[in-house]
Amino acid sequence: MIWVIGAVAVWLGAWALNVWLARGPATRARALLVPALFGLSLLVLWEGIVRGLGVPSVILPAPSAIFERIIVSLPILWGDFVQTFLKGALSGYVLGVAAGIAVALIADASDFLRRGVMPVGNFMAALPIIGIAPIMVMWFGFDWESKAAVVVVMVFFPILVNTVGGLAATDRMQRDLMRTYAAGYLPTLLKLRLPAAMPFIFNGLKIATTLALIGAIVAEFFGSPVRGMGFRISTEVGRLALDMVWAEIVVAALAGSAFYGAIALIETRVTFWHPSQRRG
Amino acid sequence: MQTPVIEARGLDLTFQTNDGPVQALSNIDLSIERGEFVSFIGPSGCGKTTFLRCVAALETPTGGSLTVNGLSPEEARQARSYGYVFQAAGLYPWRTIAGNIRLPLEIMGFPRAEMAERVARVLDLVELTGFGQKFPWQLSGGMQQRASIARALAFDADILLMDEPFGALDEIVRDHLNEQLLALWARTGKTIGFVTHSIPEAVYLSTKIVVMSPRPGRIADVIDSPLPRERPLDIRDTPEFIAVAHRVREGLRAGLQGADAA
Amino acid sequence: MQTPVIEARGLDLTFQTNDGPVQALSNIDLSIERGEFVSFIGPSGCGKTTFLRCVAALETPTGGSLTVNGLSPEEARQARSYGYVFQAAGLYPWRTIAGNIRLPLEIMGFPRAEMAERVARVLDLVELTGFGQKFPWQLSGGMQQRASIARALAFDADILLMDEPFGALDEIVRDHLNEQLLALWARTGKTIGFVTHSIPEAVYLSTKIVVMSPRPGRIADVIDSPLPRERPLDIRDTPEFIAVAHRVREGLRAGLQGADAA
Amino acid sequence: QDALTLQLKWVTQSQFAGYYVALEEGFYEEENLDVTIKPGGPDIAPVQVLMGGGADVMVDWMPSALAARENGAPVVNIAQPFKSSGMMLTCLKETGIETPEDFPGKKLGVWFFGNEYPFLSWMSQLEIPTEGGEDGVEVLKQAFNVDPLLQKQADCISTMTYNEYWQVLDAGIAEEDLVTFKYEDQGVATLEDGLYVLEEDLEDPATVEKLARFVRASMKGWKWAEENPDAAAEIVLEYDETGAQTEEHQQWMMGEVAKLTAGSDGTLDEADYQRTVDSLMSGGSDPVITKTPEGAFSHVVTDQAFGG
Amino acid sequence: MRRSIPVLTIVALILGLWYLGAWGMNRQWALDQAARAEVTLSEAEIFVDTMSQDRPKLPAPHQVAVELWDTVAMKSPTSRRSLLFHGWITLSATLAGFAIGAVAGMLLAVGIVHNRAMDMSVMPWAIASQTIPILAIAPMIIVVLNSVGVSGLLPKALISAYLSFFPVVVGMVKGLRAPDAMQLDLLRTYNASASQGFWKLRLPASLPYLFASLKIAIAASLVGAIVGELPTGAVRGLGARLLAGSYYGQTVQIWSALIGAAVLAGLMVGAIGLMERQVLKRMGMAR
Ligand SMILES: Nc1ncnc2c1ncn2[C@@H]1O[C@H](COP(=O)(O)OP(=O)(O)OP(=O)(O)O)[C@@H](O)[C@H]1O
Ligand SMILES: Nc1ncnc2c1ncn2[C@@H]1O[C@H](COP(=O)(O)OP(=O)(O)OP(=O)(O)O)[C@@H](O)[C@H]1O
Ligand SMILES: Cc1ncc(C[n+]2csc(CCO)c2C)c(N)n1
Ligand SMILES: [Mg+2]
Ligand SMILES: [Mg+2]
Repeated sequence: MIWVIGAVAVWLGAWALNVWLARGPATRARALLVPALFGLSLLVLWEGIVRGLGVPSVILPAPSAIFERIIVSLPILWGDFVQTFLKGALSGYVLGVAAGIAVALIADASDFLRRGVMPVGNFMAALPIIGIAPIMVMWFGFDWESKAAVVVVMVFFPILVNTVGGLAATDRMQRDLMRTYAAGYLPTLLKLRLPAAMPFIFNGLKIATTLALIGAIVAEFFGSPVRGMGFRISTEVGRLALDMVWAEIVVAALAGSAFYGAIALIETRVTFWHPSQRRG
Repeated sequence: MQTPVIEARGLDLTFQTNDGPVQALSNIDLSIERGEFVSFIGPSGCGKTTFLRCVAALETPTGGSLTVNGLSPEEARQARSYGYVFQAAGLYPWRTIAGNIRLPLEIMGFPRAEMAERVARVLDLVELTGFGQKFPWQLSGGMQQRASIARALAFDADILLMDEPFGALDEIVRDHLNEQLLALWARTGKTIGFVTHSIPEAVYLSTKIVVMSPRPGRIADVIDSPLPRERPLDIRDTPEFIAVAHRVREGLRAGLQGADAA
Repeated sequence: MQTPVIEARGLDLTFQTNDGPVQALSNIDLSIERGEFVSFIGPSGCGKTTFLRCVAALETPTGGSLTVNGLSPEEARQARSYGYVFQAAGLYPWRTIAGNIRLPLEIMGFPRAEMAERVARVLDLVELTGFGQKFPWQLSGGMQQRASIARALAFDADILLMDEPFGALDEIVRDHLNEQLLALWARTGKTIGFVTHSIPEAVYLSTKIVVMSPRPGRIADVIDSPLPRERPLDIRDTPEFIAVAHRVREGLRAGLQGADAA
Repeated sequence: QDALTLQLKWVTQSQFAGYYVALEEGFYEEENLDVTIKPGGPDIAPVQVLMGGGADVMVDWMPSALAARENGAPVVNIAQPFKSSGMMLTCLKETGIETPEDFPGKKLGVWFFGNEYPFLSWMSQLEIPTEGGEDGVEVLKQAFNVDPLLQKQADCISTMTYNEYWQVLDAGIAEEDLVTFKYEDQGVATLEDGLYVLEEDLEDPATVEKLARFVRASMKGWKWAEENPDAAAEIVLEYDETGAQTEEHQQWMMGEVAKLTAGSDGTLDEADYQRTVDSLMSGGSDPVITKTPEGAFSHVVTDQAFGG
Repeated sequence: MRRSIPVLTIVALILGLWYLGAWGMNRQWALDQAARAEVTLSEAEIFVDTMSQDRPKLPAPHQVAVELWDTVAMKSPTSRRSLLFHGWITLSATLAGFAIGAVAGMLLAVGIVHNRAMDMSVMPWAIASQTIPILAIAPMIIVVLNSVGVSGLLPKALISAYLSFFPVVVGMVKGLRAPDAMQLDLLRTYNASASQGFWKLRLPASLPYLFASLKIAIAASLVGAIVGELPTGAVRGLGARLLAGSYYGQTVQIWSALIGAAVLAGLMVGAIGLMERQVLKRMGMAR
């Protein structure tokens, strides 16, 4: 019990510290320190609860055990990361984003196509990964290509919806200006509608980063070579090596956050003019 | 005799809104010849903007006929006959001031070197030299308005449609821009449609003044200016000038009373 | 003697932009007493808007001191001392005109019946009766501007800050609103800060005229008006009026030359 | 009535007919038990459910149960309804595989999730590396079905005599076009479906007594199923909530499963146990379990159940 | 009628491609089987075979249609063999999860926009939470929830909420920050409280973003509900159908469940779109 109480106390203390820190000037150091502190306090809470309540490690291992596992399994983790993230998720992400934007542009180009494509796009949204993953494995084989295909299907819809929404997000005067120039479809697209759509598109891109990773990992549950983060997770759950499972989850969380962060960084560069970026 | 550049016959426009139709223009007859400088003046909400938008094919009339250069407004738009200055600046926030002015040049495919040269020239014309690299939200209201004027002047359209371009400007800059605009007009022979609320400005600039009256927008008076084309600033103290100004003011009054009576 | 409502001492404001700092205000000294009507006039970009924003605590000065009612601008803002009319109308597109005017009343918790009554009254004041149920984009530019004035008048703030409220209006509506504003001012004893580009308007309305000069924004002249508080429209033809207007024009000229020399 | 929850290792199918029969025919009720059967699935680790308190008894394979035990989950075998193993490797004849010596260089589909242990220990006994390469085999993590074989993505796949093998045949591949390696025949068979509980449960005589009644009723169900395979399959079908199983398949499965349960009265044969442990420990450099398990099975329940 | 022509055209196009795909993908099996039986097939025979295999790599559309007809129209909706029955199970978990997820997402977004400490500390972790492969820990969640007595609809709904809250957070944060400086300044001059700023400015301004996100969220929520069905024993619902289809290589059954899920998603996304149009119209923002 003492563990639990202590951990909760540490967590509350860290939160108070964060509130205080967040009031100060927004420096880069603080922007890193605050979430780190929050995360660290969560870990303490977790460790405290696991120890305090004697949770069996086959249900939930303690952070310290997970950390140990990470240290001794670095080569395996790296190999899995390459297989799942670099090969499966990234390539699928790129293809899916390209497809989503392309279809959005097609849908946008004519009213006829928009009415036809959007309902079909909505359909695609819900092709549940559990349904498509086995099919993709059947079509594209056991290796990363089938995972990339699953990722393509998963990221397609968020990109489509946001791009279509964004392309419509210009105001009347902005469009009228283009009309007075008798600007054709392409110039209007490139110089008005795509820039105006960027805040929306980046919304989709950010949501898609996490979907891509989940998609690549989960798709491996449905057939894979004997490496990859999803393979490891499903196998080690079966072996009750929960520390290894969580080690992979940690890698996934780090990779996913870095991926998201990279996209968010590009976003601040590209949509610097949007009010949401202009004020801190 | 040459055909009019802009010719409206019995033009009508009714907007459908959530609480019933609004008649913005009613039975407008107007001819504008090539090279004329026409000012539109009238109370707020009388349909000046709407008429300009019809000419630029941004709004579709619900009745009557309208031709531009003998073509339909839509065809004229496709032929890039217009430069349009909107009532609000409407700069694209993701482009710098120079980038905003460059926009029509890029679309119309001007060569790169000429673009830079033109941007510099019009920035100078509206006294914004040095602000080319700023973003719109870093400029004062009047500066944004000037940037949008520069944008419309950057490419040489035959017809310039300007919706209260100088509304947000101080007297001195305004005098300066008035002179510049007159010089540009004299030099290029453009046809200019110009919305203003300032009677002196309308009289000083125009060869023809269209006085409008509200609800529904009608033409109350069309005044052909007797002033010479050459107009120094101090022409504003001549009796001819004052007489025209007086007639405009009378037209506005009459229009208002007519509307109230109706 | 009572303390000034607004008091600036050595006020400085520098914006940091992507291509270097821009000094918008430099060493501004100004006192405004309770019940004064102060106009700010000066060339585009000279810092009028910026000064008003500092008073309303929308911008933080980088130097000097500024007090409002003896408090910091921030404290005065929290006491809801201001009604502010922005240079652009800035209506919320998802609210009708009446809804936009009701906004401050909702926020300040007026009773429902009073809200409706006030909305009707100010709509009438700016001659927009009947447009309450329209959305902003269904109104002309001038009508939007009037709606935003109505919004600022709907609640009775001690201090009214108005940034070119009548820029987009025709002479007649403008004269009408000028009279209305003076009547309101006389009746309520509000303190009013008013940005305009029209010299006659500034002279007609103000007890004090602040002439500003650009780059960096400085005060070129402060003119206390000798005109009586009671001002019929034809006061504009009196020699006193013309003399003040002349002095303002001179101040503007001098400020511009000073800036060009610098 | 005493409540008791049974966690299955896999979805509702004739593989678990005995339990469903006992439930449907009232054998549990006769023993004054109120039994809930929870179907499993590809993501359900029965041990986890047991540890989390979601079930009282689980059906699991011995290799994964022993591995779990070594990982700190104190599970104990209390009964062993399955006498022999139904696992095998099925290859297409056209791949040219005839004996295990032909495996190197081939792609083999294997079930993971704790079911890979028998395969791994077989390969290590054959001294064939499983990391691919010239003289190793390339292992694929096989999902649920037999598609990899039909689509020729793998040369051999894992099958159960009672389930996947039937699917291969049902898909239209004749028995002569296949080569099969039964784990039993290769001498690497490990014990399959057994009943397991947590160690601490056996310390309480009342619980042991309850478990004894449960095992007794379950075995009665199994024997009933062996004798009435078609009726048993019908019962299973009735309990299948997905509505996806077919009568034909379940009847066939029941027939095959009956061959595996034949010869077991529920009591664990210690020789079989020893064979399983030896096989798992003989894994060369990477054995499945490293220490001889202690107390991994107990006869107290079956002794009490069958009056031993 | 006029509105359905484009949809029908696109659907016809897809069906055409689908048939083509079925023919291409199922060929190999037809040839293999012929070779095993030592017969040779004409192209026409091959074509017929590819359209009617029992376990096709890609079932032909009419096979799926027949299966759908059998399981939707020909079975009573209360039967376990009815797709409607399973669809309903999934739908209820989806809606419950979507409600939880959307509300949680909005609350989180509000917290993030209004509280700097929340913004700085929670947002990175909300992102990280989405990189955890839910299917991997779903069984553990279910086990843990089960052990504290939570079972039935709720565990599935929680998993579906977990997947759906994130798009809502991202979109809503963006939308709540979309008002421009002047709109915010106006409220400052009124000294509006944070909650007034939220209700009167930020919320209305965020609605276009919110609706785009809700569409994604409800789709994600359906995926979540289906994922959640697996570790609950996968006995009922579209997920169970999918999985059961997978176990036994019943591609036709997989595809009909897939189509069922897609139709469900299409309907739900469409419903949100309808709501969006209504709301934006009342706000004068519809075009
Ligand atoms: N947010 C900002 N960032 C950078 N510079 C700014 C910003 N706002 C204003 N400025 C600069 O400050 C100076 C003064 O601007 P301000 O808006 O106060 O002028 P103004 O007197 O109101 O002009 P106008 O009559 O045209 O509205 C200008 O040079 C402008 O470019
Ligand atoms: N999109 C629209 N929908 C409905 N009504 C509109 C729309 N645009 C303008 N109106 C109405 O048409 C009338 C004329 O508007 P217009 O903008 O042409 O006036 P204006 O003469 O330009 O006025 P101002 O000088 O104030 O800009 C007004 O009553 C306005 O409410
Ligand atoms: C992902 C996956 N993991 C394991 C098995 C193995 N398995 C567990 S119980 C059982 C008997 C049912 O046929 C089998 C084969 C599988 N099939 N799929
Ligand atoms: Mg107008
Ligand atoms: Mg200004």
